[in-house]
Amino acid sequence: MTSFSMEHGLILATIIFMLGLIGLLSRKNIVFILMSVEIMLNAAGLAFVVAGSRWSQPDGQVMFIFILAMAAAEVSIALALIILLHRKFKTLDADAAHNMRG
Amino acid sequence: MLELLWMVPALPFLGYIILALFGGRMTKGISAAVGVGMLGLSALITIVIAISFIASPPEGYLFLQTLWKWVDVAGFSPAIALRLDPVSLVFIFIITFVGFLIHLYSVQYMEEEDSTWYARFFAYMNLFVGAMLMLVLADNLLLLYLGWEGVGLCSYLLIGYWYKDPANGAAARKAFIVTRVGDTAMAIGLFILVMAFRTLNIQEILRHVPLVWPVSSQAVVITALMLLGGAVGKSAQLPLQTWLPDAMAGPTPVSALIHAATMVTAGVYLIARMHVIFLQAPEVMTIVGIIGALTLIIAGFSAITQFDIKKVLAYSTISQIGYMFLALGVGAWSAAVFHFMIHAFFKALLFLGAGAVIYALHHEQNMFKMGGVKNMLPLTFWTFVIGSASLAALPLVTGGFYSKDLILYLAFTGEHGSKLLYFAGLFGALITAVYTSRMVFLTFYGHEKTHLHNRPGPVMEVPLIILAVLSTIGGFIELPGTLGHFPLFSNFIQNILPSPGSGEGHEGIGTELMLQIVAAVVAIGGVFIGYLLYYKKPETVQNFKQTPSGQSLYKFWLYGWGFDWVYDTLFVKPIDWIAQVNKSDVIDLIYTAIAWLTRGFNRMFSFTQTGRLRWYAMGIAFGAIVAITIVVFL
Amino acid sequence: MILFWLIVILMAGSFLAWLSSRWSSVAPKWIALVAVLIDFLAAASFWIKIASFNYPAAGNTLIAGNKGLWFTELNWMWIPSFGISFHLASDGLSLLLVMLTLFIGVLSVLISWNEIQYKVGFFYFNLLWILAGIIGVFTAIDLFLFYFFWEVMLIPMYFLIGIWGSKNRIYASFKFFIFTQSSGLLMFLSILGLFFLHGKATGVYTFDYMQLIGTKMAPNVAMWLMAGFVIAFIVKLPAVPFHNWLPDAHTEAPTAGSVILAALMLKTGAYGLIRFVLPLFPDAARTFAPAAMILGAIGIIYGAVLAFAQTDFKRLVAYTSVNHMGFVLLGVFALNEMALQGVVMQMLCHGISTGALFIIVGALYGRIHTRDIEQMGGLWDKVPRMGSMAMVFALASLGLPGLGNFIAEFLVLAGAYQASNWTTAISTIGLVLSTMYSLRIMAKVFLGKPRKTWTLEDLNLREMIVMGSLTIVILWLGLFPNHVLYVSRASIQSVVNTVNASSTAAGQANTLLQDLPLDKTEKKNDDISLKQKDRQKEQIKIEEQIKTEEQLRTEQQIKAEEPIKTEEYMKSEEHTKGGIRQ
Amino acid sequence: MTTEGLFSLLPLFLLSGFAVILMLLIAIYRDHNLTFWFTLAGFTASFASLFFIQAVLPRQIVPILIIDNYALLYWGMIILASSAVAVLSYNYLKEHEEQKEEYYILLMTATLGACTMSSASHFISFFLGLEILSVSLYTMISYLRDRLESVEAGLKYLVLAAASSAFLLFGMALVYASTGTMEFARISESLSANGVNALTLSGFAMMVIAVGFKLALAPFHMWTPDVYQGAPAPVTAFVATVSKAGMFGLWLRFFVMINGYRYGSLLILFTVISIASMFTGNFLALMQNNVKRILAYSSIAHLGYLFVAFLAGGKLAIEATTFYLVAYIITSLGTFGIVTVLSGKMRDAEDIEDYRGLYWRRPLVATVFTAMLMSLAGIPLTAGFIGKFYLVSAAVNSWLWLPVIILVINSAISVYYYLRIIVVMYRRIDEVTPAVETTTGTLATVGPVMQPSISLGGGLVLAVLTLALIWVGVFPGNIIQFIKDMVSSLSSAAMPMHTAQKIMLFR
Repeated sequence: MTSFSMEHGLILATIIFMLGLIGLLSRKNIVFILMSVEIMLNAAGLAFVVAGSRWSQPDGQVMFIFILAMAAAEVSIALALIILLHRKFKTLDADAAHNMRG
Repeated sequence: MLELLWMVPALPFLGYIILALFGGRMTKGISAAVGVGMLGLSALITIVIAISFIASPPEGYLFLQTLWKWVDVAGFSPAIALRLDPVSLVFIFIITFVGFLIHLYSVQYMEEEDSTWYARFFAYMNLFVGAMLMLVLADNLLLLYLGWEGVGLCSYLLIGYWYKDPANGAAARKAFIVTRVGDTAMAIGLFILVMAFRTLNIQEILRHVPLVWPVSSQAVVITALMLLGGAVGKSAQLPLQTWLPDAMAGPTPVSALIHAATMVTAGVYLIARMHVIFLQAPEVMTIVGIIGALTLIIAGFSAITQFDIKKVLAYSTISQIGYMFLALGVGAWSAAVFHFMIHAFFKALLFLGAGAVIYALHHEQNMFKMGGVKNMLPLTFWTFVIGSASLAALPLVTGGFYSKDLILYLAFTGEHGSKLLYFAGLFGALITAVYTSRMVFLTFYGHEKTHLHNRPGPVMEVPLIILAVLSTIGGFIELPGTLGHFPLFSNFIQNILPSPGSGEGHEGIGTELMLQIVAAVVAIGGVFIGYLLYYKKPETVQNFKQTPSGQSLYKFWLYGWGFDWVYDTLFVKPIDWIAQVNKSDVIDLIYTAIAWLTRGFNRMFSFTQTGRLRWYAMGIAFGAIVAITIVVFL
Repeated sequence: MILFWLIVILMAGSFLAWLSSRWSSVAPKWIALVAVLIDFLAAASFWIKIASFNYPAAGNTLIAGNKGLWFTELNWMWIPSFGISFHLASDGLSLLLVMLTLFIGVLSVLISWNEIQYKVGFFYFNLLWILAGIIGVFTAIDLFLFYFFWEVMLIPMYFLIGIWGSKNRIYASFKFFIFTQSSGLLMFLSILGLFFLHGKATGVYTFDYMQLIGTKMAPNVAMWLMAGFVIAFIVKLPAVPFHNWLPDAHTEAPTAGSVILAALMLKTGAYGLIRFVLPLFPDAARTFAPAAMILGAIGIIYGAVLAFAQTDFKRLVAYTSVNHMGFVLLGVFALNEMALQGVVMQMLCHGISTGALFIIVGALYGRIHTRDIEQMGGLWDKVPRMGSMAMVFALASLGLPGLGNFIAEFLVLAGAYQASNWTTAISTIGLVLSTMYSLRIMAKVFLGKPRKTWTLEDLNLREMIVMGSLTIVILWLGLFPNHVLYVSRASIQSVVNTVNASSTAAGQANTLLQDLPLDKTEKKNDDISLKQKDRQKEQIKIEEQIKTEEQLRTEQQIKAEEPIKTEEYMKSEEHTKGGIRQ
Repeated sequence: MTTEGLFSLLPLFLLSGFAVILMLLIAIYRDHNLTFWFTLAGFTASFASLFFIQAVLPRQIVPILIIDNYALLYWGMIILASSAVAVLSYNYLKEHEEQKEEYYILLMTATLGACTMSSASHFISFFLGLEILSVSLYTMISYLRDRLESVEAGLKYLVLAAASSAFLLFGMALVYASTGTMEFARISESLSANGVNALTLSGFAMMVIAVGFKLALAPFHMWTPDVYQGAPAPVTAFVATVSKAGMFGLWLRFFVMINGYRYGSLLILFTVISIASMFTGNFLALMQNNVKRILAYSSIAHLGYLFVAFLAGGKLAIEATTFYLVAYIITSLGTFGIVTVLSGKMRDAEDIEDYRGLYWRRPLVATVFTAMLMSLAGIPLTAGFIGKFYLVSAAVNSWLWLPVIILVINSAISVYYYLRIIVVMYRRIDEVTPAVETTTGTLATVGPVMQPSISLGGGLVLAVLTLALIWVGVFPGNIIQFIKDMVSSLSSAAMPMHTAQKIMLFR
């Protein structure tokens, strides 16, 4: 089994992070936007795991669990808000809600 | 008795204060009593002082009276202090005495005004006399400057006395502003003196100047030029003479008092006073002489063409002061002062006489609409003729002859004199005689064109008589060598002003006699020309006036050689134009631009606040890129 | 202590006036009047007691820790961690300006008597606050405290313009506020820079003026720090090209506001230049002086030309301030005693004369409800008293001798001429221009043909009292300027000495105060040197006389002052210990 | 962990404990009054405990939290501000929502999050504190479910905050990857020992994104006006004060502990951010007509000012920024408090026209608002003036003229929009009201503003804040000294900015 270096891991995490970011910027649907954010969070989690493995510490994985927990909390609230959004604006288009500007 | 000196200026000021504060509630009688009374008292005190001064002259012919310390800064400490010496004595005598006569005259002349206006008139007149007295009594130039500006102010107030007519206001403003131009130059002169001597005390300056400043050094020349600037402005000499003809907008007694007898001679006084500076700067002396000569000729020509009797007298005043300047230019200090005195008499007389005519003819000032006044107002006529004779310097019997002759003689023979100036003066004398006779013939002879409206009463006539007497006998206190050599006046003055160093010794009495004869011939000839052109054959002039060149020459002279036009184009209009263009202040545009720019930024930034979620996320992404770039690559 | 009470009485009066407006619309006026009058009388009696020619010895140099200059002083700790103290003191210069403030204060209460009908209580609240702030500015000698008061006086002024002003008041008040506020911030930066510079050099971190004097700094640093101060002060002054707030603010403010702006607020700029810029940055000030004098000359001429063009009466008068304040700038940077004394006179006289003109404008506006001079004309007929008053102050503003402004302008110009003759000569042209606009006022408003038939009453008794007292003061200043000049002399001399001391220290020959070297031949002449010696002897004699007189006086003063001083000193010590809780 | 260590966590225990109690209470008996008083009791107890634990400080709760005087000061600030928000919310909610009670739980947890942040000394506590705060805030912001804006604001905040958290986590991961530790103190050691590399720096930069987001610094500021406007007024006050205080307290500690002043590039980054924030905030506020948005923009600018002093480094910077934060919290609570007490049932008092002639109708409220705005503008007699003085002092002391000059320029610009509000308040009522321009057309029921009577509690809070404002403005000596003492635990560790970097930066 070829071991992979930390750099490779971080590059992978970065790529996933970028994917999430691009998704965030390019998707209109609010659900997809949320998913993109989740991807970014997971990319960060991956980076933690990689870093932890470099130092042979459990800290990275511990951190990943915290991230998961937090993401879950966030998503639950987000879904509630999305329902409200849908009720008020009759759409899931994130850009539809732009009453406040200027 | 000399201690009473302070009362001489104080009384007119007191009169002014009373009239200014309570004039509105006084009857005309009380106003007149205050106005005339204060001046009468002042004149009386002056006479008392004069007698005691002449009887027992103080040491060095100089009496000083310090009232209080005025300013005291950094070693510069002028006081409110009066200084009496022969020159100022002559001046205060003329000012109070002639002033008193003119006040008296005004009591009737101004009676048509209602009581507040009447009180205002006397208030201003009193204030004027007070200021003029301060001017001539000042022991330092700062106080002199106070009087100097004070008379300028009163002149402004009195020219614009009938303020409802904007033209009068314009004339008044012109007088003030044009003289202020000169005053500004004078102020610079004072700054130089302050810097150099830390004092403006006249005595000190006169003592120090020759010791500190060598002849013709840059400082003394500039100082002299600056003082000359002031003098030229106040005395209506070239090139600042334009205000005086317009100043005739004021009531006639004002013209008599201010624009003939007293204020306009302030320049003469100043130069005579500061003669040491001018002696250190012979170049400037020459300039003074040239200015005098040019002015007297230019003004003389203008006088010939005027149709308003007061304007004739105005130009004549300019011209006569030109003589005084000429005298100053050749160092004939006492002659200048002498001519000032005689001129004060006869010019006041002429103005008052003209005023009487104007008063009688219901404010008609155009000579071409007069005529035949001789029979209507015989007393006015005779006094006027006496005054005119003095102005034209008819030989032997008139004061004007003696004073003008003295100037011409000294111009010819004096060590600073020059033949050129002499001939200019002589030519001027000819013109003077011409316009004087023209004025007399047009006004008094011929047939009646306007009917008699009012008749001057005794309060107007008495001053005329007194002045007529004075302008005749005034000349006899200074008789030339050919006529008994009785230089009483010069001797008195020369206690304080140096003698011109005339060539009495080496030129001999023959020259003097010859010059006198020439002068006499010229004067009489001038009168004769006037008689021919304006009485005998007026059509000659009329015909000449019809020709195109005659027409333009006439206009040219009538409007005072176009000086007004030049100043208008060079100064007044550009300033006006700049002021109008810049009325709302170009610099404000800078700040408006800044405000506009800021608002622009606001709009630009507002544009980024789209309210769209993804755009905001884009902002964060952008920020991330920037941040990482900065951190990694810098 | 008196300085403290002056401020406290005004502040107390302001709150009382505000509160009393709940019950009565007349009470605020009387409360304000009484408060300002008490202050005025207190200050006047203080002047009579101390300054009746009992001034401290002349020739002091402002050296760190030198207390000899102050008539009265109080020093309480305020924010100890920054070395900030509540330090008020008054020398002759401050005293004069405080007197002016209170005099104008009394008048501005009087002139607002009927003009202000809207929210009277709040109006007088603001008015008294402004006065308190201005007195603070004139007496604070802790730089932080100075800045504090500098800002404090802004806000109420802003309200005064913004609430009781005329049509375009919002714009004007904004402009006023932003100009002065932003320039003030620059000064604040400079104060801080100075604070740290001094602190790092000496280890003593303090904002105290007396200690900051003489701080050593590199020339370019000094220049930058000075620039902060100078900008703040010449915006306030105002000098071209920072004058644009002035015409708007003056025009739109209510009469009392315009009067206070012109008569007092502008003076704070001039005061700042004399009090702070010159002693704190003597070398930089000397370097900057020629440029500043040119700015002054520009202001004189530019202001006059603009004033000449205006058709709004109030705006016209406003621009005359630009013209007059040009003289101040010119005089301050002439850096000699004569010019600076002239500046002091100019500050007082401009306060009086321009204030008076604004009062006339206000009175006229109250009667005919227009300020357009094209619609006026020939009003003298109907309101001779107002006309003659206007005449007096128009003449004052053109610098007629006999009125105070003449002395001021003459001294400024004569002094400035010694420093720079060409700049001064050009400035002198301003005299002609000021004549033009002053006479234009009279011609357009009071003289000439009436263009409309207005029905209006002449000045009433209250207004005549106001105008009469102003007239008396301007005449008094014109005829007895020494009463004022003696008071400010010691302060001005010490400023001049400070500036010059540093110049000699820098090894530069000071040619400013010597006799004019117009002629190089001068020195060769033997007679002259003899003569000069004579004069010098005379001078020395006079100086000796003065000195002995002064010694007598100071001795008397010391005797009189000693108990007070020790008492105050002890108090200040107590306060140092206990913060400023008392 | 010793008993003393546990004891020193008492305030946090109390906060979380009361949150649980509140939850239970609501389950048992739903009553607004009761909940409110319990909340207040919780805050009071927590605040009171601060005085007791002081004796056992400083204390490191291995290795996650550090509790020292500095943390105590921030806790105090946060808890006081939260109680003020609670009082303000009470009346506000009374008119609005049926389900009022849960709000207080969220307030409690959010406060807990902020407190945790300001005593964090480890990435874990950093992250957890931040998320406790954020998740609570999502709900609080969109608490008024019926309001369109509230939902919109909540959603925006949620998505953007989550994204910024992702950046933060990624950054932390990078730092962890290169240093091998997540403890602040050990990160510093590792950096000193091994030097810094691009990986670490980009990690820091990514963390800065999250910090900038929370503190509303440009260019991460765009959510601010929308959230401020959309959130209920008291929540806006909370977002403006507590969440920023917590984040700033954390970041200041982190930066000082890792000795970030060593790294010129980070300083350049903060200079850019600070300058951008000042300009963005002020320019945006300039012509704005919505008071809440004006205040939002103004807060962006103020944080920019704060970072000018932050840049200076050293003891003075810590004191100055902390002092400024105190002044800023007082002022912000005051301004939003006024908006809160003036708000009616339908909408908040946010349109500038609502304030027209306020002085003549409600002189006291207007005076207080004026004082608050003056403080924001940095005019003497107010805390804001002393605060700004302190900031500029710190910056000038480090000779940072460029940012300082920009600060001054911005102060001048900012005066304009503060004055605009003041002008409107003092408009004479006798004037004809000009045509009203509304910012948000859909809302506009603009007219003479609603004039609810001001509640006792709200009035009390405002009075206290005003007194504090003036007191700090006039007699700042004691407070300055107090802050000096309290932050000494951190400031003794602080190193002034490196001279070489200063030269690189600003010469």
